[in-house]
Amino acid sequence: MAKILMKGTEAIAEAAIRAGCRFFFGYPITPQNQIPEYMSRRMPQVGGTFLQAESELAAINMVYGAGGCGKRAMTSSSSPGISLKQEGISYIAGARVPAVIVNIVRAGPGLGTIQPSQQDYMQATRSTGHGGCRTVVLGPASVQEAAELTMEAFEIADAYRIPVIIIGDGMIGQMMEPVDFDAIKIRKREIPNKDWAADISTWGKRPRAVINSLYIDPKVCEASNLSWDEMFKTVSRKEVRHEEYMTDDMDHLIVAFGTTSRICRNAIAAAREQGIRAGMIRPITLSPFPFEAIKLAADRVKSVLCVEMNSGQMVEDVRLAVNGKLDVKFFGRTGGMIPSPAEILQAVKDAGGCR
Amino acid sequence: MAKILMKGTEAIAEAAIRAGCRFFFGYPITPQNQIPEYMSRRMPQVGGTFLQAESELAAINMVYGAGGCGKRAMTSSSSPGISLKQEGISYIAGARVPAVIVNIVRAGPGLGTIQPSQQDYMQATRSTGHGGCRTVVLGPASVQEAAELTMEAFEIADAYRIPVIIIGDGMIGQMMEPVDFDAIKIRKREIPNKDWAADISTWGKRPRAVINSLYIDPKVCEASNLSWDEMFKTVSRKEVRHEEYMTDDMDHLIVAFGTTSRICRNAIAAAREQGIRAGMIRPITLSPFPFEAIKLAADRVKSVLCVEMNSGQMVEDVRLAVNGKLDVKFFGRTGGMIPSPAEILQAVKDAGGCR
Amino acid sequence: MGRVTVNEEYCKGCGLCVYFCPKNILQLSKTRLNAKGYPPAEVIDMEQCTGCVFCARMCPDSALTVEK
Amino acid sequence: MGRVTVNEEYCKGCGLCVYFCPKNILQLSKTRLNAKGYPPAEVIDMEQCTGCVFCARMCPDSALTVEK
Amino acid sequence: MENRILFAGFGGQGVLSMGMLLAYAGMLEGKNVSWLPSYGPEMRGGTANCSVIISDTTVGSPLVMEPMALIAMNGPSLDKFEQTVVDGGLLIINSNIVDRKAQREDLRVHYVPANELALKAGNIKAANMVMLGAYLKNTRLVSIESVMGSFINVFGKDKERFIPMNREALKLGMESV
Amino acid sequence: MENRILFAGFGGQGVLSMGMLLAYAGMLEGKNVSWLPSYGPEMRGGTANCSVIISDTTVGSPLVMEPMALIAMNGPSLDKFEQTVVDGGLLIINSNIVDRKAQREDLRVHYVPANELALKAGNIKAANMVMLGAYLKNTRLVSIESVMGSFINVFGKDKERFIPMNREALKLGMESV
Amino acid sequence: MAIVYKKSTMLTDKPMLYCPGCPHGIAHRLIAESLEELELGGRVIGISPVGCSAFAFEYFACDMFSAAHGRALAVATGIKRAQPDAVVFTYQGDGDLAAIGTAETIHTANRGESITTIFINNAIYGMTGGQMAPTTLLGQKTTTTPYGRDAKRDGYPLHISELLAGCEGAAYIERVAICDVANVIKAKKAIKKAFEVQLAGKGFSLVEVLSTCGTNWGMNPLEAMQWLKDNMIPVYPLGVIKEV
Amino acid sequence: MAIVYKKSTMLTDKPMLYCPGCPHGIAHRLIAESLEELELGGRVIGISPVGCSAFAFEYFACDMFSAAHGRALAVATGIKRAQPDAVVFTYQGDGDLAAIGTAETIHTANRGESITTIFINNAIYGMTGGQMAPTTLLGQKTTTTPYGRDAKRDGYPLHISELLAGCEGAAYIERVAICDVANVIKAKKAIKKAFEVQLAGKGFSLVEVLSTCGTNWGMNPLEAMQWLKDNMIPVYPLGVIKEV
Ligand SMILES: Cc1ncc(C[n+]2csc(CCOP(=O)(O)OP(=O)(O)O)c2C)c(N)n1
Ligand SMILES: Cc1ncc(C[n+]2csc(CCOP(=O)(O)OP(=O)(O)O)c2C)c(N)n1
Ligand code: SF4
Ligand code: SF4
Ligand code: SF4
Ligand code: SF4
Ligand code: SF4
Ligand code: SF4
Ligand SMILES: [Mg+2]
Ligand SMILES: [Mg+2]
Repeated sequence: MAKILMKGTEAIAEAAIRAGCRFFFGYPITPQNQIPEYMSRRMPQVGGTFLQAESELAAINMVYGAGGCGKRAMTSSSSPGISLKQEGISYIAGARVPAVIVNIVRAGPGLGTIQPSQQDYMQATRSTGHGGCRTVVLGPASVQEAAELTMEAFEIADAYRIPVIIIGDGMIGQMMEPVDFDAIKIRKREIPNKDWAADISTWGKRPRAVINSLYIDPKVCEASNLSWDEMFKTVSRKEVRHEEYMTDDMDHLIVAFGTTSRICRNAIAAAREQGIRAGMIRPITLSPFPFEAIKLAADRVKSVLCVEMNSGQMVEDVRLAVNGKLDVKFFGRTGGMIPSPAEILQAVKDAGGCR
Repeated sequence: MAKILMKGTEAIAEAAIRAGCRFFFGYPITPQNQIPEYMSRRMPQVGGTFLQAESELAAINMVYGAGGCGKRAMTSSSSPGISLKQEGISYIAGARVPAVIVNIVRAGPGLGTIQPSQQDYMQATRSTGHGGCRTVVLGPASVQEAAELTMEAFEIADAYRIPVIIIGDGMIGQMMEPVDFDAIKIRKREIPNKDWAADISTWGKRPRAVINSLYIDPKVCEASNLSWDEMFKTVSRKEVRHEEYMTDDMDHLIVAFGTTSRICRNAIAAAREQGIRAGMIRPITLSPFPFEAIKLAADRVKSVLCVEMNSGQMVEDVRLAVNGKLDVKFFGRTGGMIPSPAEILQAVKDAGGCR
Repeated sequence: MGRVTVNEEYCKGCGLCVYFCPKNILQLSKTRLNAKGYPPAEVIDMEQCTGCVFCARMCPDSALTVEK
Repeated sequence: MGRVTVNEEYCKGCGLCVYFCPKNILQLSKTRLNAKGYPPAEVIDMEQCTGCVFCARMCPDSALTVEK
Repeated sequence: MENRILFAGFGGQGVLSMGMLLAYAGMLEGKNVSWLPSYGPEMRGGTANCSVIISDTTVGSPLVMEPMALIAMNGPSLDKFEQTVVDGGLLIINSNIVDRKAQREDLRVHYVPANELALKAGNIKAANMVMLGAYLKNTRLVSIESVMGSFINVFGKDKERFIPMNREALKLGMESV
Repeated sequence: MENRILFAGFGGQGVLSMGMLLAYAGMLEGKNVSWLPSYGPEMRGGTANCSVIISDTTVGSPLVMEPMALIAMNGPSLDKFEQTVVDGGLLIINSNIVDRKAQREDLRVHYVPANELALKAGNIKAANMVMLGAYLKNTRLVSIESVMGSFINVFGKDKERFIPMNREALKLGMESV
Repeated sequence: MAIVYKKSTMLTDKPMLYCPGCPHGIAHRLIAESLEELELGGRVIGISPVGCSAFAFEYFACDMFSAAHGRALAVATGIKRAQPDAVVFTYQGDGDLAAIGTAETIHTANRGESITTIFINNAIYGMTGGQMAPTTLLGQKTTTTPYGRDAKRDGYPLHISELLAGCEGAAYIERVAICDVANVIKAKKAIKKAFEVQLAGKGFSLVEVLSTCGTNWGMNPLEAMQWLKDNMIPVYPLGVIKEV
Repeated sequence: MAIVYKKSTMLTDKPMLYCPGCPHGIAHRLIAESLEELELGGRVIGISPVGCSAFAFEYFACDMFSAAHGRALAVATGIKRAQPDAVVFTYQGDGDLAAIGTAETIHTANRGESITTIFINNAIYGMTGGQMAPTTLLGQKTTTTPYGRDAKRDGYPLHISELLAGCEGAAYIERVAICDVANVIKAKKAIKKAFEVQLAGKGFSLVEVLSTCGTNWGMNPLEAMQWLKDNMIPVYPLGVIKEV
């Protein structure tokens, strides 16, 4: 198939369907409405289910239900709606149900604005609900990558029985870029047999399914948590991804993810025109985070700058990676404001002590 | 008044009333039910309002309503219920409404168990809802301190117009210890005039009140976020609190908060009996975090161990404080299991390379 | 008998007043757009206005003042 | 005519079977407690049992088996 | 000196209030005290226990994992906690309910027919007071007066009339060891 | 070479689809492209714009903050964006709606009576095509064929019958500058 | 000549950010006029929802709160409990009140809070671009029911006002429509009445206002009003649903 | 002699963690027996709520989900959509279904999901220690209404079954009581009927089971059943509320 011009949101929806997702439960919220809208058109065509839930809470719990039956299920929302899903995501994690959750982040706090933001980094990477489970968080930077990572998300979710969060912002959600689905080659993972699922077609051939996160005995609860931690260690070993951009000869490291990294590319181009050798590491998996790559890079640069569309959240991960070797500087815009290449260039100069 | 033997939950409730809280909106959940129950008995006696909401979502939004009228208002819950309040807390933060939220943490994820845990550290300190606002988080370690910090919480909330979270676990919630309310001396802060509040008694003497977090213009939204960050810098300067225990001559630093720190005291006693000079820094404000104190301490010890009732969350803050100077070791129990002094002692020895 | 004034800053040219005026004496401007790009409502024949306030009752933008 | 067996492991000594037996032939043990500390139900006079199943229908813990 | 005591039994045997009385009495005598109940759905399952600490110094962990004294009101509690008692610790068993003997030989063990003595005092529900009496006789940690002085605080004003009977039970417990 | 174009006007003037046509055409010609609309409640306020990038290399920021060309369909858009155009950039103004002249003197400015020409082509709604034509004549960034080849993709099969009229509008636009 | 009609003093000067011809503006006016006529001025606290009317806090000339989607009545409860003498109203759309906010709506009514709710039922999610609402009609096409609302998949048009009438705390519930002058006058009466019920402390009052959304229905404002008459009123009959 | 009554095969061997005499166990039995009689075995998927019956997933011998508090019907919807041939039931208390879960309850009914709900109304929050439920009676003392439920402060006993009857997708709603043998037999019939309605694909079915909570009411199991008869039934009358 040829390339088609698609919005990020539409590409995510189409990619989900191509990944075999047949159950989508959503609730409208800008700037991700094209996902449910696309699903409402397409799902009937592929024999799948689109259902507009009465709320984000209902939607995430419907995902829990369908996912617990062994089906590939998904929901999408944006910041306030994702806050409402926190309890449900925690239940999904606790019950080890695979699920994919898309967050096209807007600016906040509160109702804020629908303009682009990366303000939900901490929420996504640190605390998807109570319970302290770290989940997998993917941060695409282009529409093509949004499609690709969506397909990856379903593989990862099934392979490890973990909720996977795809995080983007209004820019990636609303912009159109060419997408070539045929070019997507996702790594096939070993997906364990779903004999834990409440699938009536396999009744009798498996133990009784109990999709559950309630443990009366803390010993059992701890064991379940430890097995989560163990699983997540494997995820951290096998699934970390990042992209390097002009890092070979760099003196100044920028760390940025998602659309912000696109603006940083422009800033890097401008920097290099001025003879400043800037380069970038772009975490693709925000969780697990590419600590190692950044640590290694930090050894050979003069400055590290983290650029985000928030007040400085990923900067903590970068600091944890750099571990005191260098000061990590931060530049960010918040509230839906988008940093300009010029601002970022200035920040690189300031961080690196260049004039 | 003499000392009285009280549960932590009851002490929090009574302290809130003494701090002038007259509006409590709650929803039952173990292990914090004594808070709403106490309030349901006491509020009518002091002319206050206790209302059992239809859900945690409703409760937090009622707090937003009453708080936005300039009243001291509070809600309490436990982990899953706190997840449900995430959106509401974000709105409260965005609209700069003072509020106090108690989280008597249970173990999870999901429904988990009601046994003690500190699993919501990240959620509380990093992402109270979408939007990335850091709020104030207080972690008492005794019933007396629970009372004291509750009274402080209302002061801080009003002084900075910020939601304040009191975080405890089932142990501190359920245990009884002597409380002496007369002994509580809270620092009085300058509390700005509440002329932002929707108080009908002051209509006409102030600008029209708009309690709001919606901004159509990202510039305004950014300005609001920046003013939050500015405010939080002040909070970080003025409100950080920690306690040091046997740190004068210590070789081995333990960092622990809440009830875990109590168990660490026993471990430290046992360590010292064996000639191991262990000491402890106990963050009282988990956010803002006592980075400076830990950084200074790290300069003069041989090992740093963070002990938590979770899989390792505060350890990130400790690592950020230590900033690469030493390896930060971690010991924790999860899922409602409580670490024993002996285990902690062993962890201190392992961390410090003692035999 | 009646007099209607249009506050053009508020008017969005929705046409509701035009349709609901029983005297049919309102129209949307065929020549002008306001600052927001809308053709504002205009009175064609003020003489006939009865001051019945139908127009103002239907105006979503409180753009009309009626005198009588 | 009927025979009732009590599974003492399940019985919690709630007394519902005792109360609802129309023949009044059940009682809670006055001498024994089961492993959980409850006095289990006992049949006093099996002869009179009609097998009406009232007892079992009221038992929350499915502790009773009735034969007829 | 930190005294760590564990009270355990069936729900309904007054295990929690027995511990609370002791803690209250400790507080009245100016000591540092804490009382921590088990809580949660396992209580519906029938067992309950509480950790009490009475100390001259600040109380560390409120959870008693290695009790210096175990008051076992029923068999499951003895089974569960006997091994956790510190070497040479105190073990008081309600011999009316528990039909086995202690397995450990290093402990100071007392078998108290608490239900019987409580009945003698006037109400089988006062078995907990009997056990507490036995404990106090052994340790003299707080005075009878302090315990009885805490009664209303723990049980409420409307239970005042039960004080004499409870005092009697406490006394019978003290005498039994 | 990265071409950054900003299309701006009232909602309903076809600003978004005009940009989308250009992006689509760029893609058909094998270029790297991106299209980013303004979105949100301000659209209800009446204005809309979109950023289009057509590039030989990978597209960096999809947001055009400093356009190389600004297509201004109405006055507020000209007011808002004129100053952001790069030095010596291109500015195309719909002179049927905008009643002022450009303020900057360094820009290449064209005044296109787009509504008029669109009416001439058959429908005032094709004013956007007229403007696009004017832009293409100036830059030759993509061919008319590519633009018209994108038409169905952007507007849908059922709008096919409007192709000739739109082609005519595009042509009139090209001729107008 | 005297002024017989001018913009209500209970509205601010701010131009409203609604589409041309959107009845939200009319409903705002009716509320403002009612408050003005009842001379409630400084006693009023309003709550705007999330929906097209999210910016209502900019339009009403009284103290206002902006509530999270669906939670307006919880916020209102907090306010009313804090200030029993305040006149408290919420303004909510069908998505806000009858979907995500269902629990808050029912329980506030059931508690009989003396709060007035103006419920704008336009059978669609306006703000987010025309998705199905709980009140969307069967067969109606929206951006999430592209083939028309199907009862099997999407459920039935929800009659939330009728459900609320089953709550003991609900004192007054009426359904009106903004589709012509006569009905607008009736709507105004109902809204004023609802505030009077609140003032009398009788309990919860709600006026359901059938409205249009020309933009998302794909019609001009007039066509939309006609569509409302032809299609919505038969499903959602007008009149007093409950009065105690 | 033949066995005329034994523990249902649709129940596991696990002893139930309810208080002595708690009707949750009886309701479990009735569900299990109905499923067994209808020979639904491997087709059944149940959802346990948060409440005293949170552990129901350990008791029913079919596939089970444990849902978050109030979300059982959303989970059930996800399951039913994923497996339309499955027989799906939720088991929920009054707090779960009629307080925090109100929105899910109403909308699932309104969508007419072919799901069966067994709704245990014991007029209290059992699990958490006896707080007020939406169904708590006026004047009833609970740990959060220590002076008795007061309509002014706490609202009225919520008749959620009656409200649900107003949802078009609800096919069958009946209220029964566990208070004596005759009523238990009726309850069993209603529960079985509810599953039959589901099997016929008619829509949403719900049986409200008036129950006791001796522990939190402060009564023994028998006294509690009498209290139910004397106090609850007058407020919550028994019988079929809706049947289509
Ligand atoms: C928690 C949350 N979910 C979803 C949204 C997105 N949202 C904004 S308005 C709206 C629906 C508006 O519809 P309605 O209430 O009918 O009001 P209308 O715009 O039609 O007047 C939604 C879903 C949000 N802001 N917050
Ligand atoms: C989100 C959330 N809120 C609150 C709770 C605490 N909680 C557990 S059970 C329950 C209420 C139980 O009452 P009900 O549904 O009537 O069931 P019952 O125990 O009476 O059978 C509550 C509030 C929880 N687990 N999760
Ligand atoms: S007042 Fe009546 S007659 Fe006059 S313009 Fe308005 S609607 Fe027409
Ligand atoms: S009704 Fe109002 S906004 Fe609409 S055209 Fe008339 S004056 Fe203008
Ligand atoms: S079967 Fe009937 S008669 Fe026999 S014990 Fe049971 S209730 Fe009594
Ligand atoms: S009804 Fe069942 S549990 Fe209760 S006493 Fe009888 S056999 Fe035992
Ligand atoms: S989208 Fe619909 S409801 Fe919203 S302002 Fe426009 S017409 Fe009104
Ligand atoms: S608390 Fe009440 S509802 Fe829960 S198991 Fe006990 S009696 Fe049953
Ligand atoms: Mg609507
Ligand atoms: Mg209940």
